[in-house]
Amino acid sequence: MKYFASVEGRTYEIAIDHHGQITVDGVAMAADMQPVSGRHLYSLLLDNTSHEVVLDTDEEGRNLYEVMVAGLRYQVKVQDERSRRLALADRSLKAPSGELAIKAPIPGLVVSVLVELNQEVAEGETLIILEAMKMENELRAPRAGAIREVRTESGAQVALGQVLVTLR
Amino acid sequence: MKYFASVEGRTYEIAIDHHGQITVDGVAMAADMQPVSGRHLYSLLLDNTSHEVVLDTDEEGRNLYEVMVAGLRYQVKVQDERSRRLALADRSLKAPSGELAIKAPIPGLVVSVLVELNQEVAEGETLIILEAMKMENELRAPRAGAIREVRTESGAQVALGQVLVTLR
Amino acid sequence: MFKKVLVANRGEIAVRILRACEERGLRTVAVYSDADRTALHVRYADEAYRIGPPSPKESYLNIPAIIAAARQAGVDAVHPGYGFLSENADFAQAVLDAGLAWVGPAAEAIRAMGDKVTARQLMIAAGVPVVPGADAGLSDTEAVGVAQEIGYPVLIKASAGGGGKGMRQVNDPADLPRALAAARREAAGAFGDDTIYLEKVITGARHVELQVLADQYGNCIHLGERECSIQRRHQKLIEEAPSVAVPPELRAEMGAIAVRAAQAVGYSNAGTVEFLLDRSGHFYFLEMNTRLQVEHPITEQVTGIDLVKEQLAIASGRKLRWTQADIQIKGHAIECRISSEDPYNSFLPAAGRITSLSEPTGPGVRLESGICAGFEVSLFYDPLLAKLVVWGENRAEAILRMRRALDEYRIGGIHTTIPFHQQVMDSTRFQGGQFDTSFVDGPDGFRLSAAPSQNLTQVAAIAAALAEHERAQLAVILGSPCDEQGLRISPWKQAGRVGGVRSR
Amino acid sequence: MFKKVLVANRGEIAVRILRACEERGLRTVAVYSDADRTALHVRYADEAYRIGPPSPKESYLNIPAIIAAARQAGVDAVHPGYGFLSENADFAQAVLDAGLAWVGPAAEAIRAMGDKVTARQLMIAAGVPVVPGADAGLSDTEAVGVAQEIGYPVLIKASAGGGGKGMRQVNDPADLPRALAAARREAAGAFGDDTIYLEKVITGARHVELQVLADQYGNCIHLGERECSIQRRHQKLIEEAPSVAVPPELRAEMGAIAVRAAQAVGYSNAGTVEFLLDRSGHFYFLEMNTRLQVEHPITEQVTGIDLVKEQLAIASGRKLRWTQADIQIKGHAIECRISSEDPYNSFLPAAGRITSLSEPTGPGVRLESGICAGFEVSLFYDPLLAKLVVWGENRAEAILRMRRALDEYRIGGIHTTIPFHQQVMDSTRFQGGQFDTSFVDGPDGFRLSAAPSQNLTQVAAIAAALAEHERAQLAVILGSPCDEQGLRISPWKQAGRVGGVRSR
Repeated sequence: MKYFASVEGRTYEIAIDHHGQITVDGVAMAADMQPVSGRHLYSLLLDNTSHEVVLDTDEEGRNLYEVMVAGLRYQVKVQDERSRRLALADRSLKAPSGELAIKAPIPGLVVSVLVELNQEVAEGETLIILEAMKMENELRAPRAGAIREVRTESGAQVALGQVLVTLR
Repeated sequence: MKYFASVEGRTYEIAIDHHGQITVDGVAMAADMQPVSGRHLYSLLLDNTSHEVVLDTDEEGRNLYEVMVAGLRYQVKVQDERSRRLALADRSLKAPSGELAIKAPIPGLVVSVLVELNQEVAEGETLIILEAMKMENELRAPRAGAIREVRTESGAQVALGQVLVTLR
Repeated sequence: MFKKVLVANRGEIAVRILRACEERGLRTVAVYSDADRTALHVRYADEAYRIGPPSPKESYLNIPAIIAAARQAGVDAVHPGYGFLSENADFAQAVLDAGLAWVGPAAEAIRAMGDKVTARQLMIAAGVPVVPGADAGLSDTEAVGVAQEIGYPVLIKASAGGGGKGMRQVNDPADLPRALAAARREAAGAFGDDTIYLEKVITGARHVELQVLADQYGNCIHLGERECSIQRRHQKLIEEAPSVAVPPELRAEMGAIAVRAAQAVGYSNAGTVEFLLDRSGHFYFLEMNTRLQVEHPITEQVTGIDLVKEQLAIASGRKLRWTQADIQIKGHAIECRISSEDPYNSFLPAAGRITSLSEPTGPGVRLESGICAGFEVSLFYDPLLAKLVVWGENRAEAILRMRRALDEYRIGGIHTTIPFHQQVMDSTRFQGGQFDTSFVDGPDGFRLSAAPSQNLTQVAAIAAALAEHERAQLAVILGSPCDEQGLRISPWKQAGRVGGVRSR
Repeated sequence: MFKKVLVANRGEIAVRILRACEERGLRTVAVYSDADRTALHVRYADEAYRIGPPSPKESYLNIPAIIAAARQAGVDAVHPGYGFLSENADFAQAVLDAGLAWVGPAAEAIRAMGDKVTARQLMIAAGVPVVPGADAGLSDTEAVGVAQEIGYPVLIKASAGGGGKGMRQVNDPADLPRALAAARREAAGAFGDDTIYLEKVITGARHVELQVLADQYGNCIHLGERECSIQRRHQKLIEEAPSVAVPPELRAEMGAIAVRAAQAVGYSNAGTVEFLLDRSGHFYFLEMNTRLQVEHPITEQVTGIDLVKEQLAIASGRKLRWTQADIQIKGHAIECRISSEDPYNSFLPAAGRITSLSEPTGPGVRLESGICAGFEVSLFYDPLLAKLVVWGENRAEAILRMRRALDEYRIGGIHTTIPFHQQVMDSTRFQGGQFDTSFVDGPDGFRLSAAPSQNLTQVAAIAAALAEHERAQLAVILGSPCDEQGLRISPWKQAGRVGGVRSR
């Protein structure tokens, strides 16, 4: 079975058979992953190198894994051949929209909205000040763009994941 | 719902309603038991007194609980009214047999059998020497009696729970 | 000594205090909000009393509910921990009025040091050096004038402040109005008082604080310093004792001043006098914390003195068991604050359930934790989950040991600051001791590495692919799982069996 | 210093050694049997190599497999831990022959001390006092004569002995033949050598041992004593340092003799000289353990010296960093051996899966553990699961702290010796320091209380009734659960929800 695992902008092609042997981008390796306690902690031996791995999946099960190795955290998207073909085909049909939603990373109170409709913003510019845990947190633009929508206002209580502003 | 919980030779009559109120031998108490991590560790508040309890049930689910409180371990048998009536009725039908089986408490090798058929033994007398973990363990008579059966022999490998000798 | 003590707090510090009580043979009483029913401190205590819903105002800040629990439980003393009501003079007074002992200084000392403006004035009178700045609360207009006078950069501080809340550094006069407004908002929200004052920013300064212990009979000693310069937005992240910047003579000098500061307010019990230490060895009083400090364990590790037990002894009327000459500093200790914040995402607080937990142990490692597997971390409370403390023969051993202990620490299900601490321990600036309070926040400040090792991304990719493979295999074998439990657990068990073929 | 070290062991001691290597910046290699694929030491190491099936003979005692792993991994040193091959001179030689460093003494020193009869002879020659007894292996007939000569009670010992195996005390001449046979059987089984000898039983003696450290250049010091009198069938259960029975002058005297004993066999690295100390202050050499000892952490806690790091330094050719005058004993340390044995049932070894685990932490607590939640404890290996070690300012604080830490320790799913330790900490004889090696085994020996508090039986009854109630309720609600997972887990989750009604 062949999988494509994408992490930090790189995609690894990983073939797995049933006997602990895998190939990664064509290179053979012995792999043995065993659960340790409950469902999240694993011991992974790769050619005798020992790794402890904490694995979480997103609730919706969309083949998206959060993997913690050596204290570092990675988002890994895994596709098999079929789903990869589908995804590639899908992408080629749609024009890239380029729209980006700025969501509340934590529930809290909007202290102020520093941007308005159609305003041009630079990467890193502060868009919203959100108070949570009694501290003010600045939400910044992840890239340059223009404000397409402002969906909140000063004084609003917002929930985790709620869209506050969209960029185009 | 009423339960009879027997532990260390004492039986408590415990009535439980749905609102955290119980009575123990007629005395009312506030009881709140909450699981802490997974299925075995519980926090139990009884009238504001805090207990940490480790609960295990036997595999066969015969209402037998092993309860660890403050480092001490108790076997508790719980019956509801119906099963208690059945058990009492059952007991009144059978004559107490008085037979007692000495089982291997650990898998191991029988080094020697120190008793023979019909031999009278005193409480605490060594019956069998069982080697396990490279140490010799002496299995003693839990009460006085006569040897009814010898079901093993010197040099035998025995499994956990295997009956070695019975007393009458 | 007391017989029964109520701990008016939660989390790791409640557990820490309960342990000290337990080791002194005292009966212990916890209080809890509905969010904490199965928290460690509730399970740990001999008795536990519910004091309200999760919101702090209705529970851990709810003075009548806590006093009522203390009365019901029949305790003879209350320990407030840190945070919450620990520096609330009204609470201290309410405890005393209920006929109970207060494990802390007198209400007057709390009040005097609690108002930062009053404290500055008292310290100046006592001959304790303070940071140049305003000696009274300021209006916005006054603030502009004072800032001009002492010179930029300036620091806006809340008079009722603590924990970095309501603080803002201003480098440019143009930014002052907005910063004043933000600081006042935060101060009003956190303390119900928007009085602010200004201090000059001492560039390149370290945060060095002195632990003091004073009994009720005027005896007062210091237990050496803690270096707390690794901060982010005035919140401490890493502390160590002793400080590499404090030679023995300076320790004696700062210690003597710290004792003088404590005595100026008739202090008793444990307290901390915070200073800024500049590059030329001058130091300036910042504030005094009239309570146990989060980072108190590092002082315990290098002195061998259990501060909480000493607090209990002092509060029960015992005399100090030590003179200054008895205090010896041995080895080096470091503390990392492990909190539920995402260091990859501006340290935003994270909430969620702890799905798995492996805690570091072994030689020289001390963990002060408030969590366990299965615990739900909520946004109601401070994100501090645990404090990882190590002792080493010297600073180098302590750093290596901390690195080892951090590597062992696995908290699943929630984002934590562990990766931040790992990278700080690896940084040559930290290892060299070459840092000040701008280490994290400064323009050349420490940044979490965005370029992780290629090897590790490959490991992550393989782990995820193996997990996905087993999940897919299992779907084929089992059809649709029968319930949520089955769905979440079984595939991984299966993964184990299949993956295990090779070695069995 | 080395670059990469293989640890030829498992369990808590493998983890302990891996940690020391990690803190010295060395790459680490673990070996494992099939029973230990997910054990802590495998996960902890940088690399891990399978060496065979669960049976020790085929894995952890399998010299060729371990040497092969060392070669494949390219290590430059091997640390044997304790037990298994740690006192096997052939293994030490095989390591050296493979061109690797051996973290331990020379093979000759292991051989000399390994044969207890040879060791006695060497010690007598070096002027070290020994227990009266036979100075050579004995036939059964000779043994009868020697026993008569030295006088009953006598102790039968295996010449190749260790860990209490093959030892038998005989009080009555009539019991000698059977005891000889049993001891020979056990010795043959454990060591492949049934040579035995006899020693007089020193009544009322304490087991006191001295830790020594020696480099490869003839420098040798001692790090004070450990008191290990709390034993059962010659297996240590609880150790402490320092011993209440050893005043400073006696420590110096015993230390000097221990150093002499080590030097008599050209010892280098860490080692332990065991003595019996009688009531009048006379002491007698028992044996020397030519390896790291299980109970080494208590010495580390009171001296501040990391023995494993010193072992590595010595093995790599470094000189001792200390002279005898540098060694200071501070405070008091106690270790409880937590093993999978049932103290309510003759300490029979128990096997099974660890279903839940909460480990003690906090001030003064050090845990050396080889287990984690979900781990399967097998009967293949020593039942030692973990060592709980505490440090206190004095013995009283250490005992109170140990009691506190034991109370916090929850191991679910398997029987452990925790209840035994709790009751010993509560016993006035232990607290008073009034004990000798007969504390557990003697006719008036310590017995686990069979009369637990009525209050606790009631709590147990209530807990079980509540659990049964929720299980019954759930059966009504859900019908038959859908799979084994659901059956085992869901009822308890439900129990939580229902039981939680009151406080939510």
